[in-house]
Amino acid sequence: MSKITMREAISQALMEEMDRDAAVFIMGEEVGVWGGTYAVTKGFYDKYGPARIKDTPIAENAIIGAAIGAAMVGQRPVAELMTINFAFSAMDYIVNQAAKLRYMFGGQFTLPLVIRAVGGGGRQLGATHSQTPDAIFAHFPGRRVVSPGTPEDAKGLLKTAIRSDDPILFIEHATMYQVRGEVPEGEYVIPIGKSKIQRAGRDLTIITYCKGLELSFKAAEELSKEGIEAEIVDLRTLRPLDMEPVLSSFMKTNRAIVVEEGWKSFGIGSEVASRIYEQAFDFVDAPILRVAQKEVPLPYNRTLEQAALPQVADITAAAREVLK
Amino acid sequence: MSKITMREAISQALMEEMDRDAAVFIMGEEVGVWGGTYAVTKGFYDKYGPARIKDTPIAENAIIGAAIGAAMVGQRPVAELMTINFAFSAMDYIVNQAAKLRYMFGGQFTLPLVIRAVGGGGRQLGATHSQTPDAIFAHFPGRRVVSPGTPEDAKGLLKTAIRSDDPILFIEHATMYQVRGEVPEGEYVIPIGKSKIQRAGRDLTIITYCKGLELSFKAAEELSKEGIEAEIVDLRTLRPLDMEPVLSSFMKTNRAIVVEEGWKSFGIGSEVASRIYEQAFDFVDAPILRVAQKEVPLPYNRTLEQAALPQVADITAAAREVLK
Amino acid sequence: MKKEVLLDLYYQMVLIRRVEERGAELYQQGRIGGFMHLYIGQEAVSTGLIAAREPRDRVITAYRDHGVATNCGISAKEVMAELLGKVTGTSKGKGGSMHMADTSKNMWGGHAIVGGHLPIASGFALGDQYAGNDNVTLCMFGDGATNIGYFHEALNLAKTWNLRVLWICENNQYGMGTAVERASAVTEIRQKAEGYGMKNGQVDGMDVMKVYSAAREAIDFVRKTSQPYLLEADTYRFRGHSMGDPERYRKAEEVKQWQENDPIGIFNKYLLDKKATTRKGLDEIEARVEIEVNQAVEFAEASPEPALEELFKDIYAE
Amino acid sequence: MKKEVLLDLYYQMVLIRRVEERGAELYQQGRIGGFMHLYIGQEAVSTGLIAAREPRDRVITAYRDHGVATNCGISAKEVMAELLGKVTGTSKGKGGSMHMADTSKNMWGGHAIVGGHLPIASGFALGDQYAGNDNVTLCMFGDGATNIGYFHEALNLAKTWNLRVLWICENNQYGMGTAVERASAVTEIRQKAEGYGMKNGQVDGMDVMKVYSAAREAIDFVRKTSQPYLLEADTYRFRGHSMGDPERYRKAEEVKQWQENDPIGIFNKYLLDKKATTRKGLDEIEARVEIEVNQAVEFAEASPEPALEELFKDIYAE
Ligand SMILES: Cc1ncc(C[n+]2csc(CCOP(=O)(O)OP(=O)(O)O)c2C)c(N)n1
Ligand SMILES: Cc1ncc(C[n+]2csc(CCOP(=O)(O)OP(=O)(O)O)c2C)c(N)n1
Ligand SMILES: [Mg+2]
Ligand SMILES: [Mg+2]
Repeated sequence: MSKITMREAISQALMEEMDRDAAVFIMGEEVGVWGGTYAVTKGFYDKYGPARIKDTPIAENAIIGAAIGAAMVGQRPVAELMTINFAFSAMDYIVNQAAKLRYMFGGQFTLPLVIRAVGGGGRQLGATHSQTPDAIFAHFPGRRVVSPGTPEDAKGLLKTAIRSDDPILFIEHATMYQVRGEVPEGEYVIPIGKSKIQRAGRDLTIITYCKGLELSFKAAEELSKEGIEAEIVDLRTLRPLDMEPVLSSFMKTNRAIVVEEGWKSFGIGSEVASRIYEQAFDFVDAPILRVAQKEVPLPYNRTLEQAALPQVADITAAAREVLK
Repeated sequence: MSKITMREAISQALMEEMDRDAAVFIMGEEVGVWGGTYAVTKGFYDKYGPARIKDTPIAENAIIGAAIGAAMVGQRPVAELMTINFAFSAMDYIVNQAAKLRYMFGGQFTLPLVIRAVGGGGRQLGATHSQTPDAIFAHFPGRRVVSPGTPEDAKGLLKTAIRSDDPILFIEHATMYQVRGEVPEGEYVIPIGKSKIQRAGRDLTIITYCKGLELSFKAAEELSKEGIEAEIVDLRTLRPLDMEPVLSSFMKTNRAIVVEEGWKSFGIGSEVASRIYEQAFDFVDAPILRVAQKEVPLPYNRTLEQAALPQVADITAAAREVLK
Repeated sequence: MKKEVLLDLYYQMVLIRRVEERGAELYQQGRIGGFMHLYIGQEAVSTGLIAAREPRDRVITAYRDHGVATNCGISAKEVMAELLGKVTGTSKGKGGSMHMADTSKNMWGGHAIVGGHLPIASGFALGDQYAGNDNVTLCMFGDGATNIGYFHEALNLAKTWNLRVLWICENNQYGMGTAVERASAVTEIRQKAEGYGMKNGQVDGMDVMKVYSAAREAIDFVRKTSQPYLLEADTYRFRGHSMGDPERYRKAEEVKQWQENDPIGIFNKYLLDKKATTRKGLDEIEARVEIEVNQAVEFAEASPEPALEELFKDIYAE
Repeated sequence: MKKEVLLDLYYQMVLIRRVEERGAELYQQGRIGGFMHLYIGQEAVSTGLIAAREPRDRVITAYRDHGVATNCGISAKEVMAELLGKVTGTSKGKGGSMHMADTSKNMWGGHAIVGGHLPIASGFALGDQYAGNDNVTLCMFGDGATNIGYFHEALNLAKTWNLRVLWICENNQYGMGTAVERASAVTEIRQKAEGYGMKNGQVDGMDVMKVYSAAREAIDFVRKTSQPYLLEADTYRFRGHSMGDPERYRKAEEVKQWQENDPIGIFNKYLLDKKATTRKGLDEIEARVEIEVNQAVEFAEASPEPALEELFKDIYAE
């Protein structure tokens, strides 16, 4: 095992898959000469050249639309949305075209497409540039949604995504590129659609993913000092949701909170909580609580923005509450 | 009271508000010369002329974007999306611009905009043209979402929406324009953000809205024959959700199902169920069940399409299940 | 052009017409659901265009796709079966009228989001460019579709990246009920290509021979120069936008005038004038088509509905 | 033009420069967050343009908006306070660098979704047309923004509906790190107007006097004819795209060359040549600006943060 950053993990996954398969190429705004707005593809342009690292016009529909077309005819594009906020400028391609074309034509072709997009708040970018709207993409069948919380998972899941014959939305978090974590030496892949227990515990289950994982780890440490041991289940994939580890953990702890960065209403927590109630009703000892973003557009001012975003203290408070 | 169709109710609301306030105008594809694809604005072009009934190019971003601009400078546009499926082609305007502009600029202006959109499956229009993606719009703060289930509500809520100084997405259902219902004589308005008990009952609570209401009424009748009396709460507004009537009904029945036409995961039902558990945990006697669309893109074939859509029989089955 | 080829073009145009006339009947009887958009009146465009392509050239179009489907070699049987929602249809009954495809024949589908398939067409050409071949993508769309942003992004990308796309705008004078000049800043759609420095041309879309030559030239240009080209074909739909169009937006007279310009009639006359065939020869084609359409309907009716499990198939490959 | 007016233009340009230089320092000190895009190098465009408008004409622009804000009459204090996220800022600290507005001065905001404000600009003009006045909307955007569909839909609507919008493309040669010719089918952005049959022109964006005249003419045209107009201003940003741009995409030499064309330098020389003022007169303006900027920073620093309740305010009017 070696310790690398999330940025390095994603970068390695892209490079390894590009080296492995000539059909893989990258397209998006500033992925080439600039080196990627988050420096994920730094050095790629020099290594692979303009044919495989394609700087695009600012035209999100053309980016995702053309990537869909290229995928339909046999290539394996990795299309990058500079941020997930610009997914709304290409929404039809993400929720209609990518997700439904194969089905509508009776399965005549595959659509091996990865859309990478970085989301998340906390950097004072204002309301239109700070969103974590993952839940809305997970709402639509036909396209998987992956959002890793550790470098190990990011690398293994992205590699699997690139090898998949189906469209996948791969969501990263803007404030996590420097997060470090152990990554196995050599080649490895991680299956999409599997949740994972990232921390063992016995008193309550924290279900989360992506940025929520970072916050939940910190919360778990604090809770541990109080003698509360939280088990953390990382969803990793939002569609399809893998409830198995969630349920087995919950049947042990009987108490749960769901932590996500996005807005609470119609979010990830509502779905996860509903499923727990449906599938493990007799094990519920307390209402499942959801820790999420306040229902406001995110403001620029740092204090206000932080007040709107879920914090470690919100998680510990919710944990204590469900244990009451 | 007089009995009119949903189409007439919506049409009346539009006309009354246009007559009342010269700032109100309508824009959208085929709203004018054609008379509205669903004939809702039939006759409007002749009555009000091209300045107030604006046929637009096929350019959803321009339609909603320009309506936003006109609203910001003091007009009161009612912009029509031919179907809600085309909302994805104007998504940024719906979830970013309309919902956040006022906030981002510290409340300097109002944005009195109504976006009318018709959704729903069941007419064999194929995967991209049959969606009920209401939940994803409700996810975003900053813009209200209304979706009526009766002519009375449609008329009263639409009139309120047009008078509101805030942006509102008003969702209708393509198969409900012929639904008839009693409507009060003369002027009336109905407040946005209020759920309503549409049928009194004692054994279980059915929470639903729009098309789900029609299905739930039928289910309730059948259940009634078995001696089961369902209370039906119509959400009417999806953002903000008014839980008060839901909770008071539930505290009486202790059992609930949520009925919606859209996909189950990350849908309306997950949010409503989660809130009931959070807010009325001690009153829950059985897991709350969700009746919704199967998680597939909707196919053209009628049998398959109907198999994917929620049916009356699914509701009665769920009702019996929660009463077990 | 050889006689057989000419007669085959005629056959194709008549086939489109009769398949759709029958389709319209079945629709009226409630046996076809959803939206159905007839191509009647526009047959010369797709027929001339697709005759000019090589089989390796890809075709993609909008929802008005029955004719494009049969022109690409999809059988009337499969088209009819799809209309009836049968598992033997082009798309296993999952797509319906608006979504017919057979990628083995390089027909990449009808698409129902207006303009939505244009960036995808750029993507086909991108995939071909990446693969190193010189296939051309033929992308058809309506006049109304040129007002949506998708058009702009797709054309800009194609020109900037030297993608081999022939853009064919079927200017049938209306997008639903909206006349071109009520929705578009310019009424000659070809002029829009100027904004991209893109080569362009215009052709009489009622004359299959003219369409064929123009398309041939344009495809050659695209293949050789690796530059996109926008071809505008002026045409007219004789029927409503889709089944159940109140047609309040145009005068019966205007329709009649265009109908006198029937592309089948024009070509019929051309063939007789050129002595490519006789009236009897043309009648034989009509008769052949009638049999084919009857068989297609029989086939479609006899075909099974998709099994219920099909609902959950084809969503993902894995 | 009167001397005072000329000197005021100079003052405005220097004010933009100094406000931003100070802003950059504060950003480097971590006292400003988010993205900040400097206008330095492009001052002549906004200054000349806005000087040519009537106060009733509306202005809307992208995220590179500090200069536009002060040109519209928003005080340096309010700009600085917004940068520091204070309640006294243009947008109560909720918008930040990219979202400054004061609708009472007809400055309708910086907007951060590229091209996203263009349809909104058409909407302003639509609102004014509906109200029956002849206000002109001035909509500014970058070269990169002309490749997104929003541009296309907005321009098409404006031309088709005779909306009074002056479209001003600030062609600063790059959209982030992508040179115009790598992203756009045509490198003269004005050519895109041809696709809409829209009147258009080009102007040297480094020369405030030229911008002023071109804008004046264009605004007159728009107001009188009720037709939109696309004006391309060639310019250059002297700094990175935003704070923290690695600037791998352009050569230091290229930057240097453009910097020799400094719009403030050019105008400075013009004023002296025309004897509109003396070197001392210009120094006085510099000194006045310095005081104003210092006061702005003091004001911003002394201003309170928005109260926590502000988080939930301004979402809805009702
Ligand atoms: C994005 C989008 N907006 C609206 C529609 C509804 N619609 C379907 S066809 C059509 C008219 C298209 O006109 P045109 O492109 O000229 O093609 P034609 O029907 O004339 O062949 C419209 C508005 C749609 N399918 N997609
Ligand atoms: C829809 C959208 N896509 C991408 C971005 C990210 N982005 C911000 S500025 C920018 C470059 C814009 O270039 P240009 O329009 O030339 O303006 P300039 O910065 O040169 O003034 C990009 C790609 C965005 N904000 N919005
Ligand atoms: Mg048309
Ligand atoms: Mg630029």
